[in-house]
Amino acid sequence: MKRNSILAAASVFALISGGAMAQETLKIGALVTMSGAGASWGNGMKRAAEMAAEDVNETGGLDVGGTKYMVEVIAYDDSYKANEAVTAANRLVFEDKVKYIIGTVGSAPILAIQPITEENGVITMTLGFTAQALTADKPYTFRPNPTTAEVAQPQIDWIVKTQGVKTVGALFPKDETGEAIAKDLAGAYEKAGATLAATEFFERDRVDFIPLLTRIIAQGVDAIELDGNSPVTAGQIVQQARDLGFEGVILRTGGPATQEIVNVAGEAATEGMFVHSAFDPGVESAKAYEDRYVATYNEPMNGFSPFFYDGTKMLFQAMQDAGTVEDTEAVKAALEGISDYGGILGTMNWTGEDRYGIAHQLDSPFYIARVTGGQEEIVARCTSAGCE
Amino acid sequence: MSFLIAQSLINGVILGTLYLLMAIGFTLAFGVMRIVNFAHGEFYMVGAFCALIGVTWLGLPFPVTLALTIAVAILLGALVERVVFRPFRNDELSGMIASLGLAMILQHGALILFGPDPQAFPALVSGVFKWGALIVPKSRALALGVGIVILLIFYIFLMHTRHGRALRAIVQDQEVAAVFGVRLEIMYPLGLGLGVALAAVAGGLMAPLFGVSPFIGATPLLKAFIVVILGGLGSIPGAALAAILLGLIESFTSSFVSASAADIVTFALVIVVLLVRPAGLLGRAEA
Amino acid sequence: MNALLEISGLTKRFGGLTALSDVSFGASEGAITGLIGPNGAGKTTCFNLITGTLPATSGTIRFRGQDIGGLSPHKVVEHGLARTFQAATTFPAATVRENILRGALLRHPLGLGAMVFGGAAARDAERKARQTVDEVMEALDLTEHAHREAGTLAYGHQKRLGVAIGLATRPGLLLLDEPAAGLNPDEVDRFATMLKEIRTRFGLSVLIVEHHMRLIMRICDHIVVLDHGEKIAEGAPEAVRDDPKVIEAYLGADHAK
Amino acid sequence: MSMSATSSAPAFQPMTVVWIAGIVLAALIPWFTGSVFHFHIAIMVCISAMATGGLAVIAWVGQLSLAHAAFAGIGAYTSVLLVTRLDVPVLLGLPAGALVAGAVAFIIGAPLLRLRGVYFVLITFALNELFRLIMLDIPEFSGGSSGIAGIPKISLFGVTLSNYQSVYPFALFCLALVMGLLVLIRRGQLGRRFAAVEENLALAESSGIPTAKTQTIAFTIGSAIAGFSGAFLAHYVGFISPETFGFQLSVSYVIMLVTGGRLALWGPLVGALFLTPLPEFLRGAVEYQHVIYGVVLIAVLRFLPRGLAGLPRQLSRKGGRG
Repeated sequence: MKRNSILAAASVFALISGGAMAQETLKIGALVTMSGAGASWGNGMKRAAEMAAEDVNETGGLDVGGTKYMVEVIAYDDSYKANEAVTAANRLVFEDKVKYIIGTVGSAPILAIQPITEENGVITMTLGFTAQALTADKPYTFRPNPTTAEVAQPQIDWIVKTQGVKTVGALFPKDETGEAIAKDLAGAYEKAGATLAATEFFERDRVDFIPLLTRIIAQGVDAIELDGNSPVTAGQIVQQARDLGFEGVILRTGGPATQEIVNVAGEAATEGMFVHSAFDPGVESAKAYEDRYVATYNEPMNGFSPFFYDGTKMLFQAMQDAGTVEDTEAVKAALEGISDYGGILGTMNWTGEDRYGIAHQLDSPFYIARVTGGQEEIVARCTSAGCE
Repeated sequence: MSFLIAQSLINGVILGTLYLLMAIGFTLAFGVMRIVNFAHGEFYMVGAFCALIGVTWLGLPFPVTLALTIAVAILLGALVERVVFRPFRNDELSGMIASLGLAMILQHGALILFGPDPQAFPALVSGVFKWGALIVPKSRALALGVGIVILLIFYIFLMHTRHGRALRAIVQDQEVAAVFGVRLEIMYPLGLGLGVALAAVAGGLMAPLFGVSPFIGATPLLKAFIVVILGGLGSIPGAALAAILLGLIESFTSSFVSASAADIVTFALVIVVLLVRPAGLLGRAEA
Repeated sequence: MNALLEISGLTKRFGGLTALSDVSFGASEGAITGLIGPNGAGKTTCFNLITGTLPATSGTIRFRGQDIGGLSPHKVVEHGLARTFQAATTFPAATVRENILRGALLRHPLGLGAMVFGGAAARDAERKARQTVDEVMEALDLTEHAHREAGTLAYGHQKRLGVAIGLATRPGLLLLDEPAAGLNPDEVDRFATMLKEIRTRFGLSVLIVEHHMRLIMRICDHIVVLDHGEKIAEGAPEAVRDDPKVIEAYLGADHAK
Repeated sequence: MSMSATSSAPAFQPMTVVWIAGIVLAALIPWFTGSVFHFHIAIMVCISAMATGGLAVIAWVGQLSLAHAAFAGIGAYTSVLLVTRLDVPVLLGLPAGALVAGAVAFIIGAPLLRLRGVYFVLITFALNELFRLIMLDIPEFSGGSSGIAGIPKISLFGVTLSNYQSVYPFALFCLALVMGLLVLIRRGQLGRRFAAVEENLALAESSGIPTAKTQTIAFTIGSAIAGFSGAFLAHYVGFISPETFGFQLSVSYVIMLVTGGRLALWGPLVGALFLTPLPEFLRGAVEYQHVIYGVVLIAVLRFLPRGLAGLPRQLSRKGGRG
């Protein structure tokens, strides 16, 4: 209570004096998955927020309307579960009084916390792939990373054209994300002139895919699609498909996870695999971010992390543009107003009006890469218009 | 179609053998100590990490690593028996609940130590064996071969050594075994240690196939559960039969119907067996 | 004497094994009937069939002229046949008084509503049941232990409490399963005296399985002998004791050891 | 043993008074602090305590159910479907959830309850998995893996309980009803039968207690309470999916019950009260949270077999002897 009154006083004071510096703390929530299978993503998101905070703190704080804010990231685990996400969201919103949340990782958790965050005007930046996360009546939710719906079509067009792929098989986890992606991909392949001939759904914990792959391969598919699977699962599918002697194309048209897939499947099995990548190591800022991530946390960088670094930075810019950290309505409007943002991955814009009814979906450049010796090698550069 | 049937048969048998490795340790722990060990899957995970550390960090050859994994697991099992399970010897329910706690400690302990990300495990072999259209990946053939050897060694131990006979005696009738001079103080830790070692060796064997992370224990635990219920708690021949059966059911329903059908079928089967023959296919009826 | 319990052609097979084969006998009103035989003769199986714990393969069990075969144990008790157990004879976590009360309430049944919400009917039932409890406790000399937890009682007292619980259900026939096993000679004597007392006091008939021969010979009016699941003799104690078939069964069993 | 107290003890022992006073004080905490978040935690405590209370009723006949989350799920889906598809008021949806969960338990109870000990645990474990898998396979009812979002909030006679401060009194009221039922069962003849079945099944049967029926009654009541708590949870959180009611939730109820005291009347409440807010005290140690849970669970089993609710009694006994 006390802190808030000081905060309010400080901002009033700042307005009047127009520039005299006071120091305050800005709390940002990170409601991500830190235990269980989604933890790779969650850590990538949390650390992105932490590094963005570190950046502004190093320069003495985030300057909003003449007040310097030291940014503090408060991280809670949701274990990828809706119930725990709700408790954490309550804690963040009512106890820690945060106005901005980076999270959640999962689709179910974001749907579960939106009643709280939207009602209280808390801006959330979620990874959740569900189409329901972004709708016109949820104006405070943003998705700073492209989903399959955004990136699949151009990449599939390119693959079908250059690799002569006609029939494709795919395995999807039996969950929200898997089912949504399966639908998107089936449409995209058809549009590109190929067919998603064989699809299989499986329980999320499954580790043995040999029977399913046996059936898919027996149908004589040219390619196996990995999109929609967690990095570990994708790696296991690659390895087991190659074990079964599958020699066709393996591709992943969404969800950056190459490093983890190579970790699980090994370099030999992943050789020649085509992957979606949002990350061009040729772009200096992107490479610098990866190096910094690895140096700081001593773990390989999760592919989604840069988006949330940029997303957090965009949020900071929106606060500065709006001149407030308290009035999230103004911050939201400012955030929506950001265009051609120069992020570490390239130029970013908001899109999604057509698809979701609200332009809260990030649009950014992406690439098709071929895996060689366990490393990505960019073979085509894409925008939502197409790949070359 | 006949190709698919033959291939499903092979897949099923391989899978069944791997399940058996998990299930036999589980059923042994129950037979000897009357503990339904919900932490059994976590010992699989521990074994996989042991193998990972041995092969990638210490650079040891795989067979040496497996031997070390077994040794570590037996010690760990004996320790766990002493610290966690011993107080609940005559209380099946409390022992089982304690194992839930143990599972949480092990899994999240591994999470703290190793982080959530899957770890790279170098492939030991690559390529496939081919007979016409039939395919067996060499990596699986290797796991199958080593698994069978370990099961055989375990069988010989159980049937033809003094301690093995003592363990079997306890499974048959604890009181009678004690009367005939079987020292429970030694056999309990040994029984759990061996059970844990079998889970750990399964983890080590399957690490190259299925990867390593703190969360890999859940699936093998579930499979062990199913196998052991179908086969009868405490029955080793029952476990063998049920493991192969489960492998075949999963392989065939996955190949011919769908993966989720396989899961529903197996759980429905578990419930039917429990209702109709709670002692399992080959288990002894409880008095 | 009237036959209170009539058993005829009772047979029980477990798979291929015949535990009890075509056994017929009766227990008379007011009498103490002994059921004896070497280990594995089928005595406990016979008990379990009579009380409904196990279903019979064939044969009839009539109590007071009514067929009670196939009834579940709690129904059999309602008809007036109570039993005790060899081991685990009590509710260990409850007091002695509470143990007996759990048996006594059988005669004061309540609907589910009254069982949960109480009310006058429930209070009345409990009050009446408590009278039975006091009476039974006194008869079996347990009054001084009324408030002790059953699990903390001495072994002999636990066995006696087991009888008390059965007695509290107000049975016409009490089936005792080795009530003297594990008792010292003094306790056995005391038990014999007590049993005769409660028989008179509660107008009881008794069917008793017991290995303790001296006790059997002393208290029984009538004895049935089983061996290998078949009835080999029946009659007054003296007659049975001198029956060559009985001697052979027991001596044979002794030789086998 | 607290069970035996049913017969001879006066209606309110000093211990009971202490418990009630403590619990009432704890219930007032959110009003003292005024924190919205504390209201949320308090509501979650109420929901968990109700569910665990249901599990306790089943435990009173000596059975440990790992299908408790599934029954909570049946209640949740029943209420949500009635409210969203048939426009039934939430106030009727909640008891309907209890009713359907209880009815399912009643139907499947008889064959299940023939199994005892670990076998019952295993079959309920399998049932919970089967429930989850089947629900995932019928998305037209369950929403499949994406679940059902935007579930209407609880409303009483046309007044929607839109904020936590207004939900909490209702949650307390529901919890009081559940605990009241538990007290009645425990102190009445049914509780006596439960205790008899728990302590010695064979003797209970041959003392004239219909043990199969008694166990089915306990399973039905306990599962109905679970259904009620699940329905409450659904309307409070506003989102459910089959994964919400998985094995983990069943295990967390078991942990609360065991920690509170498996056979103690106040055990479920004490367990929920201790474990639900525990993560808030472990804020600095998110990673260690589950390890601490595991250690607490094993330590309670080992050193406090009567659970936290039995702690004062255990202490006083030790003090008396020493």
